[in-house]
Amino acid sequence: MTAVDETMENPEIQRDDETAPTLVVENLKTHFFTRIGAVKAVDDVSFSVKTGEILGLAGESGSGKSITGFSILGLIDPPGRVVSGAIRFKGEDLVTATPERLQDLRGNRIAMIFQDPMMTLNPVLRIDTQMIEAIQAHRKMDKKAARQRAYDALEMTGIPSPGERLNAYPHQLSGGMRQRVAIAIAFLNEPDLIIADEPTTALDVTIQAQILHEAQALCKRTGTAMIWITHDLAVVAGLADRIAVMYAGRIVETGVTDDVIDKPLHPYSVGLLGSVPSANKRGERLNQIPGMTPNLIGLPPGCAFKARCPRASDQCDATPEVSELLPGRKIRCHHPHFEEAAQ
Amino acid sequence: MTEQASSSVPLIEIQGVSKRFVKRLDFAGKLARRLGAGLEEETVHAVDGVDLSIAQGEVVGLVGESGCGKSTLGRMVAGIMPPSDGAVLYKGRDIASLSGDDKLEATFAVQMIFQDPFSSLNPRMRVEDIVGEAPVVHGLVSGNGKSDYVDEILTKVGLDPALKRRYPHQFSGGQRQRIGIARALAVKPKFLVCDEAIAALDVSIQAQVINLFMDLREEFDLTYLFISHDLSVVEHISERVVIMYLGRVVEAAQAEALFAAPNHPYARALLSEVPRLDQRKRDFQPIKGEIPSPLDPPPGCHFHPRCPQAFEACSSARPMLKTIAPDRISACHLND
Amino acid sequence: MSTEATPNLAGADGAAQAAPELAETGAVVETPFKRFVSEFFESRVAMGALFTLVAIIVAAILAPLITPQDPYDLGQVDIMDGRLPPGSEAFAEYTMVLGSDGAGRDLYSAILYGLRISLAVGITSGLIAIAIGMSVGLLAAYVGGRVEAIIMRIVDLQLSFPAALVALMLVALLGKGIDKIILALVVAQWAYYARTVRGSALVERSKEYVEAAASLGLSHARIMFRHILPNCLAPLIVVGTIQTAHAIALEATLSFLGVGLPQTEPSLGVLIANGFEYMLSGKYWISVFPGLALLITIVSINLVGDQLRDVLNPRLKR
Amino acid sequence: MRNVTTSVGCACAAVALMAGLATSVSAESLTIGISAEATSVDPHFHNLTPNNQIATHIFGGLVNQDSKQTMLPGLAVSWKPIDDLTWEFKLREGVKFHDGTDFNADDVVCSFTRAPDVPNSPSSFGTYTKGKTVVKVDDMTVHIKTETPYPVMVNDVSLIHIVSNEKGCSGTTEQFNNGDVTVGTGPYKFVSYTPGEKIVLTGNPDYWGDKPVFSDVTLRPIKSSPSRVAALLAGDVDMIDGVPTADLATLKKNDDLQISEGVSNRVIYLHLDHFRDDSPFVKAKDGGPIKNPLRDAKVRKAISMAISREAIAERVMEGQAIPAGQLLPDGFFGVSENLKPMEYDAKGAKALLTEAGYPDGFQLRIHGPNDRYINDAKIAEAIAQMLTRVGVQTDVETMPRSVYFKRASRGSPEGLPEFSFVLVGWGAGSGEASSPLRALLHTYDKDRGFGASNRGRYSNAEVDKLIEEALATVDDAKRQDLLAKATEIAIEDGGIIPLHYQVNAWAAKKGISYRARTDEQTRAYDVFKE
Amino acid sequence: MSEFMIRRFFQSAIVILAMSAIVFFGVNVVGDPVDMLINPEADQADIEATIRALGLDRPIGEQYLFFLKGIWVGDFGKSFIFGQPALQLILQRMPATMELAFAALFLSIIIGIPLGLFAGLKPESKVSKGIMASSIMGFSLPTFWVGLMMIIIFAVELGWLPSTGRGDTATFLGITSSLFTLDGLSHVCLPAFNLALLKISLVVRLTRAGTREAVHQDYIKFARAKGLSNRRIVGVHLLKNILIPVVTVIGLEFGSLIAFSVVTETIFAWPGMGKLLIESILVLDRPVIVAYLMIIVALFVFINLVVDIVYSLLDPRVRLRDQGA
Repeated sequence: MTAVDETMENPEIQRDDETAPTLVVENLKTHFFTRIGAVKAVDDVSFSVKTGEILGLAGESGSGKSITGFSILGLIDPPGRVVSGAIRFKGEDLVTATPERLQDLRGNRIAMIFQDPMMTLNPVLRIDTQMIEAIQAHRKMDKKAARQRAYDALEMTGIPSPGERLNAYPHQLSGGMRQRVAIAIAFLNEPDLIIADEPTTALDVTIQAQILHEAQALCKRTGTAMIWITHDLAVVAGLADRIAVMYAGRIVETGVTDDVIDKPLHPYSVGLLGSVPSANKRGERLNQIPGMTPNLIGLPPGCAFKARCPRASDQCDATPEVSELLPGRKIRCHHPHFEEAAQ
Repeated sequence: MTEQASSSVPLIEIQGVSKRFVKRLDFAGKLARRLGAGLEEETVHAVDGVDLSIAQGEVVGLVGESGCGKSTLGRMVAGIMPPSDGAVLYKGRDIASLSGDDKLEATFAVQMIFQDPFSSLNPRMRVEDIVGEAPVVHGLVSGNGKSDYVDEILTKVGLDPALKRRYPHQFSGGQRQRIGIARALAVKPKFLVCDEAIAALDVSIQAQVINLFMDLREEFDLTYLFISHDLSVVEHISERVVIMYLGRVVEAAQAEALFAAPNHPYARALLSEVPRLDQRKRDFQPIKGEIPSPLDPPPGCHFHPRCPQAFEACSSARPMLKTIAPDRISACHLND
Repeated sequence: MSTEATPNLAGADGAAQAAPELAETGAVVETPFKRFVSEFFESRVAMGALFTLVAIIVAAILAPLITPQDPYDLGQVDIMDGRLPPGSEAFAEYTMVLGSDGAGRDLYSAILYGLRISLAVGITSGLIAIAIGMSVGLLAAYVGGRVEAIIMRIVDLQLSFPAALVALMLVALLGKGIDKIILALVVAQWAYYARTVRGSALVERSKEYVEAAASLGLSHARIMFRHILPNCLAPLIVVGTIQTAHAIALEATLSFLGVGLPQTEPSLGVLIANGFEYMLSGKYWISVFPGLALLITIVSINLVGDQLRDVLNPRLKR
Repeated sequence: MRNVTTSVGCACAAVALMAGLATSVSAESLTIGISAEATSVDPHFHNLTPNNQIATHIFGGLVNQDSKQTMLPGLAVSWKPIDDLTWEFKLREGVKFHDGTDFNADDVVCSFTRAPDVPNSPSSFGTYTKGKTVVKVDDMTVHIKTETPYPVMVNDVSLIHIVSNEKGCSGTTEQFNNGDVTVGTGPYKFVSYTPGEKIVLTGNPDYWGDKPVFSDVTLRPIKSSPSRVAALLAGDVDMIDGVPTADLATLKKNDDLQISEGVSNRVIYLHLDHFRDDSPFVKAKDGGPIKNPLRDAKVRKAISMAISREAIAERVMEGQAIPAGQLLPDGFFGVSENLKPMEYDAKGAKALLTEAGYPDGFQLRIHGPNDRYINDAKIAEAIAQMLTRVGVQTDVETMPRSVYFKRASRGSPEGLPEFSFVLVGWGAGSGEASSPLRALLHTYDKDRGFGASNRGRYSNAEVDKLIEEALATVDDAKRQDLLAKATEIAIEDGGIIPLHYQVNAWAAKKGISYRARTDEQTRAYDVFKE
Repeated sequence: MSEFMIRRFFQSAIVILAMSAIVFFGVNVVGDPVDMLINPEADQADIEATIRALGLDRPIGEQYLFFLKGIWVGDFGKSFIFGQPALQLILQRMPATMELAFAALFLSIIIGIPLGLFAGLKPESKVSKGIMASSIMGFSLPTFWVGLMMIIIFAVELGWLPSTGRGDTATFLGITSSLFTLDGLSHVCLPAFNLALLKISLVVRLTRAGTREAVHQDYIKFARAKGLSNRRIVGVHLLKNILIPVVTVIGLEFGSLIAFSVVTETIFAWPGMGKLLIESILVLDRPVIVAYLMIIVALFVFINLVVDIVYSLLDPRVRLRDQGA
């Protein structure tokens, strides 16, 4: 119970309570209707992000974390679509918004950074073209002013000699540089929310550190909320305010970063953290999770982690509901590691 | 070769190995240069004079960022790529000089596990052929014995032999990586070069494969060269760690010692910037600058433009690898 | 030079992950062939085209059994039967359901026999051209360097030279006859295949499974033909179907230019070219029926080819 | 997207409508779609029918050939042999060239000098001027002398076009083509020549004969037959030549059109291998070797009997052919009145074959061109059908003439005719039987220029003697008999097997008619308004 | 760039030389031009005189060397049947062919790209399927057949357009072409469309394939994430990327347009060099055949060069270097 009290008194949560969340996702379901059946890529996902907050959305491949990000922006292509749920951005439901409204919000109020910097910039257009068009798509601004703004945005991301970069084509830049450009584009219109989809996965360690540094600083400075999608818990551990762990289309655990990493409640989170080499003793066998990620088609009812879970019981044949075991810690499990966490 | 000899001679020894990728000018190019087109032959020094010896049973981690030449080095060790300079010795004999059965033995002895579990398996071949082809072609097993042999190997890497009639795309990434390992094991290797072998896998699967590597090592007395950009993995599995930067070794030492106190400024930067679970809400203080192009590496110490401690000598003279402590070498002018 | 970790884990396209995951559960065991077949038949148009094509091929093979006349036996062809409209009675007392051509051939028989020749010419030339182009393209991609440069220059030269013109020159040089037409079409086509195969072989060659094969001590020939080649077949099949259709149309054009196949053993192309002069005369059937036969054949080959392209193209896979 | 296509379509249609309005047809203009294009306007360059037909518009010879190739006074008003070796031509008075200069004997002399000697001419007119010396007697009289008696003098002279002494004689072919020296005395004046596209002429009001009907004449080469017909139907041309047999019946039914037909001087015939015992394309019934049966006159006759010329004329040629029994149709000089086309008699043919020792027939291959004569390939096929019916199992090989003629003339390894049984045609440019007799049936004699096209190497001393005698006989009546006699012997002997004479057809818009010519030429001067 | 140019120059020279030998010896195997040229009534002496005049009596090797010498000074020999320099004959007719080919190219682009784009963006729609089906028809039927059909429909039956021939020409900016007059345009419509038919199909397919591939690319998704309008995404981001392969292929196919014009020009009595070639082949006018083919090869080399340059302009990733190996 002491743990609960501590959490309650967490100053960050206090602050969050005062401001309305930038984004609230409620019971989002995004399914893909393929030849061999419906894929429930996102299945009943709820979370929220507050102003200035960085939410780490962690999960392994196929867990639906990227699809969640694309669903928010309304960028799900057939055969996929948002089946149900609500995505409230500053109170406005994006699921029911018109395409025009979504287009207006995209890149303006909500921006996105993609995983592979080599692929996200159009190879045949110069950087300035790609930046200026992003500005002019949302506000009336002459080319010169827009260019200046682009210049400023590049400078902000710490790119050396931004003027030269503006005149360059993407292939003339290194991966890290391109990702900085993508970040600059995301910040161009001072959005309220940025969805970053594994933006550092493809980068080298030293470059990743630079990007993390810039992203962190920018969010702090502009107060932009951010959803940082990643498979690497170590990255979000150092970056995010809160973490949501996804597994097989569902969020299995959410909570403040420190809590989730230090005292994971869901057996999957426990296993995942245990798999990281640094959490183990050098040279010894790692604490692996047995088995494989389940197939999302024809997933039997109940907890998707059941087959790999050391704590599974017959009870797990029923889909666990989201419960807020501790304040600010929601979890989807019949047998959480509650005792350990509480200690 | 006697048992005695093999224990004293390192299993694999790399002597002054370099790899250059040269784009030569052809006749037209030379003519253009003569006409003042300012063309030069482009040379990429992917690997630049690397020495390394690996003893039987050792696990060596090779770490570095893109363009540092670690994969090229791995391929040269595995015999896929011939070195431009220097020699790769297997049990003390230059692989390039071998022929016939000796060559085959050396070929089999060193096998490679690749990074991409998709492209490293031939999509048009069944698992049993992927694993069983080479042993049958080289007569390690008879055509009739292939099926049993494949079953045996698959079981060892933790795959259900019942699946051997399937094609690679019918497996998950982790399973595919196991098939790749089975393929290598099928020729009874002594030495495995693992080139980012787990980088493409999910965290939970990574742990499984790392465990598999450790199990196999025990069972077959395997030696590993473990190439990775992921320091935590290398730290976990390796006994000795070699750090490369732009084609050169900058520091090599026993893993514990190195991770405890890296000597080379690059090693320090690299180690400090690895995201770690135990570092929360940290303020990232990255080293500045980009990794230079291997086409045009900086003179002297390749790291000097980014090095916070660089001084004059760094930009002119190449720092030599020096033994700075027992079993520990580093190439930095600060050690002079 | 090192390839760093670029794990393509969280695919943006959720469904992209579906197929392998489906397979790994063991719920559905699909061989590539079965999966290919089921994907192929997703399109009803393609299915129809395939059946049409099969029907055409069967009809062509069975031609001697299902036609009233052997149009190649001059003893059975009578010019007194020439240019009869569809449904007329021939001297030899059978009905010419599609009418007859200028020489008195029953068009129905002639079309089926002509299909045999056209398909034989198209397919044979295609297969030979594929065999040559494949080997050359594979060699170029695998060996690289100077060999590749020389091969590709020859390919460029050949490609820059229009197929129709090449065929025309060759037939003019060598004279008429099926073998010569086939040779001409092979010469006109091989370079397309060489280019196609080289393109995909270059991609395949850089894949790690080729390195793996090399590190297992397998021979170059084995790596080229057993490992790389099967992976280059998909685009080859696609180009092949389209080129085969093209070869049939090209043969018709050559006949029109007077350098095609022999008059007395007409292919579809020769029939069309011969009927061409009757187009204004109201004797539409002489040209229109062979034309329709050609159209249906080529359209169905192409529809099949299109579907093959869609099914085999991994980048369009859903 | 659809908008774009539609607008493209609209643009094309709009252009079409406006263009349609723009071309208002002048009553005096005539556009003819011709099947064969002239290679030059130079009347002495390349002795080729399309070239000659252009030349007759602009220039004209001392003697003109009318539509039936009868010799009519041209620039010469009269001619006569004054002895065995000399012909006298009286020239027409008051004729002016298109540039206004007068025509006189100097023009004739210089034209005869230039004609055989045009640089780069692939087929020179030397054939007609050889052995002849043209002498100016006075301004209006010339004498042409030969070394031996030369009966076909007038025919030869009619083929040499007269150009102006001042301009044409010193002009180059190029200058003719661009109009610099293209002045003649003909009914039409040269306006322009665009190779491959058109030749434009304008009427010569000062022509010495009947004034030309049309003031503007355009000759447009349209090689593809269906396109030519379509151009006529679409109204782009007023008249076409070489109406394809396939369309004739339909066009005849079209009330807006008028068809003119006329038999030509071209006979389609078959050569048979007379000179080899082992002929390459004759085989025994079982495919084995056989002693050449074509050397047997009975076999040759049987083959001729087995061919239904009526069927070919009616079915293959759709009426555009007349069954032939000799070398030239009736009415031409030197034809025999005794020779009739061989009656079709399949039974008789079989009987003859049996008699000759081939009761089961043999194998034969017929070779023919596929782009030279009207329906040539189809004729070959029809013959093969007919011969196969009587047991001579015949297959067909046709090829473009570019390949065909060399092989037919000297394609064997020894440089001899390669084929055993060939389909060919012969048009007598001079309009008399001496031409085919000399070239096709006289024994091959390279040095004396006999039998140049004797691809079967037929040789009959009697025929040779008669031909040579006829060629030295200036007296027309006597020569006529000699030629007829030679023809009779050669044809009866099966030297060649004549099949049919081509009938050429012209189609024109209602209101225009064409006087069909036997020499297959298309001349605006022979076009009439009704 | 300069290195690229020099390499190209050498390659072209070798290609042209090789071609000249192949073509020269090739056409010499076919038949005997004398049979085509000489009047049948000519005797042996005339024939031999002609053979001598044309230089055909000399050994073939000698003829070839003589021919090479001629090329060095720009002389491709004189046409047998026209008696004019072969080069001049071809160049005379080149504008007609070029304007036809350009018109066809233009048609294939303005029709093919929009249709292909549509079919690629909406692959499931009925219209797209219709487009694709028609595009198959486009290269299923022989050109000559379609050509005559078009004449029958548009000239004979409907009377909208002239059936054959080239229309009036006008000179504009120093270029004489029938594209500058109404009459000329009306004449060029049908043959250009006939010639373009195959290429339209090709462009439709290429554009569609490119579009279908490009729409799945990250940069398109990123452009959408930037909130750009569809018009800009398709018109700039997508189009500029798919244009690269399309332009390359169209450029390379320009040569085949010229080659296929052989058939179209014959059907439409278009006074171009294709018609000249086919007629020259039929009568074995060797100098013209050889000169034509060599010009074509040179043209191709030139087109390839232009294509590569345009390619580098369109795709900044490509620098004109190292095309050799």
